[in-house]
Amino acid sequence: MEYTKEEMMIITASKMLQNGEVCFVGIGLPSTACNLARLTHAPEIVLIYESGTIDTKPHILPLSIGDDILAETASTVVSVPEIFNYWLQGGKVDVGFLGGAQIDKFGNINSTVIGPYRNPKVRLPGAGGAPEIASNAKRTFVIMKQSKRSFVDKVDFITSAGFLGGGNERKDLGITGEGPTCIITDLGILEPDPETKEFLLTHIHPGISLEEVKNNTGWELRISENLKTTHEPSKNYLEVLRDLQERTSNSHSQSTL
Amino acid sequence: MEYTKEEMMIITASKMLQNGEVCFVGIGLPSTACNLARLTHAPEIVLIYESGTIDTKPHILPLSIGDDILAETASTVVSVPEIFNYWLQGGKVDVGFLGGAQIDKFGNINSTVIGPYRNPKVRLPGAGGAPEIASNAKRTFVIMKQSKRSFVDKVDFITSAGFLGGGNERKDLGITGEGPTCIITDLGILEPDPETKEFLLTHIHPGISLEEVKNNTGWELRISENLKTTHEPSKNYLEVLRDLQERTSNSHSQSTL
Amino acid sequence: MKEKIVSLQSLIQHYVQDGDTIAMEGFTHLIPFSAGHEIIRQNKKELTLIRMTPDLIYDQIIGMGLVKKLIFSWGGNPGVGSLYRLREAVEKGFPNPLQIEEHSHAAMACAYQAGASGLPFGILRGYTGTDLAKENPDYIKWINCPFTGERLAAIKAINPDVGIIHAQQADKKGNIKIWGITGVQKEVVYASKKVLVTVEEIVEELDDKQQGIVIPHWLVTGISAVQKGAHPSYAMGYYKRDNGFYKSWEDISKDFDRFSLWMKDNVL
Amino acid sequence: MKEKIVSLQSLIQHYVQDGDTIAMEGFTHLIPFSAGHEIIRQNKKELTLIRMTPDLIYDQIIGMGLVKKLIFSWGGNPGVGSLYRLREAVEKGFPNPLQIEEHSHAAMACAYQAGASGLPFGILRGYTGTDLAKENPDYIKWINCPFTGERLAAIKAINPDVGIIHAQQADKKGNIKIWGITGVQKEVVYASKKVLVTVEEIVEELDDKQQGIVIPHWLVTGISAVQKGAHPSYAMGYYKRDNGFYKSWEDISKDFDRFSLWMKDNVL
Repeated sequence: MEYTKEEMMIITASKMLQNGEVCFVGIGLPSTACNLARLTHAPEIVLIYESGTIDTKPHILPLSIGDDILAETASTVVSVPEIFNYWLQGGKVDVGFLGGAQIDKFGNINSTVIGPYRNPKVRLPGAGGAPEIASNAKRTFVIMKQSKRSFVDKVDFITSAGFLGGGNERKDLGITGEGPTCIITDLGILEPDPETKEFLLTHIHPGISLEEVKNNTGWELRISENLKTTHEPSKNYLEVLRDLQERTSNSHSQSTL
Repeated sequence: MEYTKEEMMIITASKMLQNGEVCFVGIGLPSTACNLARLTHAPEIVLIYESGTIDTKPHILPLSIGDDILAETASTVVSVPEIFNYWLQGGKVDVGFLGGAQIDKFGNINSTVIGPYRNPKVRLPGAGGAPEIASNAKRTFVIMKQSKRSFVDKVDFITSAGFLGGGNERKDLGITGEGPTCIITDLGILEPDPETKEFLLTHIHPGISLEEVKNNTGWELRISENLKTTHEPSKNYLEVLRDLQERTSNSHSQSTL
Repeated sequence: MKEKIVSLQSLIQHYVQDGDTIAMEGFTHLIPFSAGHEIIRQNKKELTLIRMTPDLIYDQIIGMGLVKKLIFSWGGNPGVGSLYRLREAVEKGFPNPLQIEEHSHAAMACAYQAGASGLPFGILRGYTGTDLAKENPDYIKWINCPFTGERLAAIKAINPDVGIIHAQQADKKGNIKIWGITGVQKEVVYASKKVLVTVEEIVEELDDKQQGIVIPHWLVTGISAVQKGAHPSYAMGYYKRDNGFYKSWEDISKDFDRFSLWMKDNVL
Repeated sequence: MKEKIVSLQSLIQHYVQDGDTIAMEGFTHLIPFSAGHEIIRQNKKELTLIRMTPDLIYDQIIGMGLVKKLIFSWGGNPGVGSLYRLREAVEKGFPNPLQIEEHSHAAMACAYQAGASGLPFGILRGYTGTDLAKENPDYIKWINCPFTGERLAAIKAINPDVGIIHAQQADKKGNIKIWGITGVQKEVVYASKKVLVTVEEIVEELDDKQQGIVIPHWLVTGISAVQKGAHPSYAMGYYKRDNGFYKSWEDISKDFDRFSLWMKDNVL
């Protein structure tokens, strides 16, 4: 079956999630990947959104982090302080799933500004839940489309800490979560070198050339000696994903005004 | 109508409360006085118990701070951290109403031990909500039976701060609440001297002699130059109080075992 | 005012002043749009606005030039993209320069909680290694745990002059009931000096079958009944989120002239 | 164990060890008496017990000589008087010496909250001028607000090995529903390494009409259905507090021999 690069990215990301894991979900691509996992191989995955909706099972994707569909299908809804204090900071989250505008070779994420903070060229939405997801979830996955503009040597602004300057810096500063264990892109998967914590290409998606990956990375990307090719998405995953997106798109295009 | 000293104490205490005030209520005598106020001149008084029951209107007195009757008749029930953080520490309580085992001439209360803390002669129940009621309610009333043993020059242990060593010590330490504004006893009312903060006798109950008050006070009690005699309790207050206590006693004597 | 339940016009006129620090909360759900529109109509100026997610309502108030400072933790159109009026104010100082005070969600929730708890600050395990902490030492500092020595972030408390929320119901006495996603509304109510509430309806008795929170009447300064007062956000049990409108805001807000026209036609 | 819902005997046998630090919470309401009795029957020893209000259940466990340390904030028989077994342990070291770690309610709630929040301490405006603070510097210290300089109390977090609560309902998956006074149960669940729950009944679907809290199943280590598992405390919606029994405890507990006999007849 034919598929797009975005579909490949979302499906690959969804497969990283295990059944039963407690997952703190960002809106957009992370939410799509997490719900796809729930609708395929991980029916018992627990999805938590920062609006306080716990173990939610939406049949369409939420547009915002607090859509009615999330509250209606949740096991329980708690306050925002509670979700951040008792769940995230309290160590109850296995996987944090993040996106971002920029990421650097040590997995630091920028979702705040392009250009200087006090005089920004582009003002992005900002931190939201990301900094503490990135530091307090047991581990984090990042899903982002790869490009020279977004995969940079050094982010303009560290909104969410990855491995900071690399090596043991993150751990030495006392950050509890393990940090970003992989970056899933439309071209492949990047994982940190165990020593330097610099992200290397460890998987490449079928039909993508190394050249293309390198041309879409803003730093001198190193390739794992053990580079693998990602599995193609199955018909089942593609169909479930497309159904989900179609249902979602139909629902979101209606204004109730 | 005839009345006991305890009835005089409770009725006098109840009259200190104003309609509409938000009152954080201790169990025992404070609870009796507060509910009597609610059933007489202060129908809109808001009673809060540390179990998290807000604006509760029990028709019998609770035996414990968290009896079912409190939850059933509350406007809303919140968690214990919330009652202490958002209500008491958050400055939402007008009056804290306390009892205790010992009180001294500066209104410091002991409900912890008689004798040394590490080697107590009598181990009392301890602090409960009292220390923060005493420090964070806008003002506090104390209700206690007067005796040489309980009204002492210096408490064995400061469980709840009154005016500490007197003068401005309480204020200088940054305690926010005004402190104990009166002690209502079975013999009269004591109020602090505006400067020294030593408690003086300002009201004496009808039929009580100054001699009796002094003999039941463990420090050299000073008498206000402006000493007044408290009003006798009216028939209505006595009847409402006795009805309340009778309903309560009938209810508490039944075991459901 | 003696009456607690008043018209929206009267509510904003009596309790909101030029120069106030105002938190209008509602985490995606129950955003007090109608109250915000009334603030625009009454041309309340020089405001400091506080909201975790400024959303369209703050984009509108900012675009109308009424805001001097914004305290927030995520300033986008959720799932859609930018808030262009907010962006132009920050990037170009148009129509006014906008000061910002910026948090993460966890830190801002912590700041509200501290405010509600009568504490001058809250503690957070977070922010370590981030530039938000480096850039904003006025409200993000570091303390050491006196037991373990661990370094933790200290976040300055938030205590607004006026807290404004939208709820499903009020009873005639002024008790408020909110259900569904309740966000930080409880904290805003406890942290604010004045509390204004718009509600979908005034009822004889609050719905006690819905899992939610009750705000006792004596914490509430004033109430106004405003049907659909949260639209295009939503009120669970009353109407759904208007995701179509959220998407259409992208085009409306991008261009200032189109934005101004839309405001004139729909709000003023 | 694979099964989450097990017998009470099995629940305590598998998840409670000699020497454990155990918090059995329930603020007057829903006190886990049956679980406590099973701990006594299984003769679990050298325990550190944590509870804001030790109540009759801890008086019993202490009287049976199973406790080496008690962490608490109010140790009486509410509205009645003393806990004589607790008093004898503290005053006379009988049947064992008992170490105590003592808080105010506000401070202990703060310590649980810190534990639930993954923080090493919590902050409190309180304790100023009191002897509790002076006597207990191991878990009450002072810090200065980095913004205002104000001196505040810092309370060491509580994170029990085992948290035990009683609730009205569990569903078959293990989700828990509690309503009425919920005290610090939520905090204990989040702060504890293992979470044991006894419930009045296992239901097909949790009652969603009662205002209360839901504890998701994956936070719960093990569950046991025990009817009247909170008696003489109460379970709202199931049975009332047995105030008569609380009063009669005064005479039972005063004398060690009478206490021992009562335990033999009613618990062992």
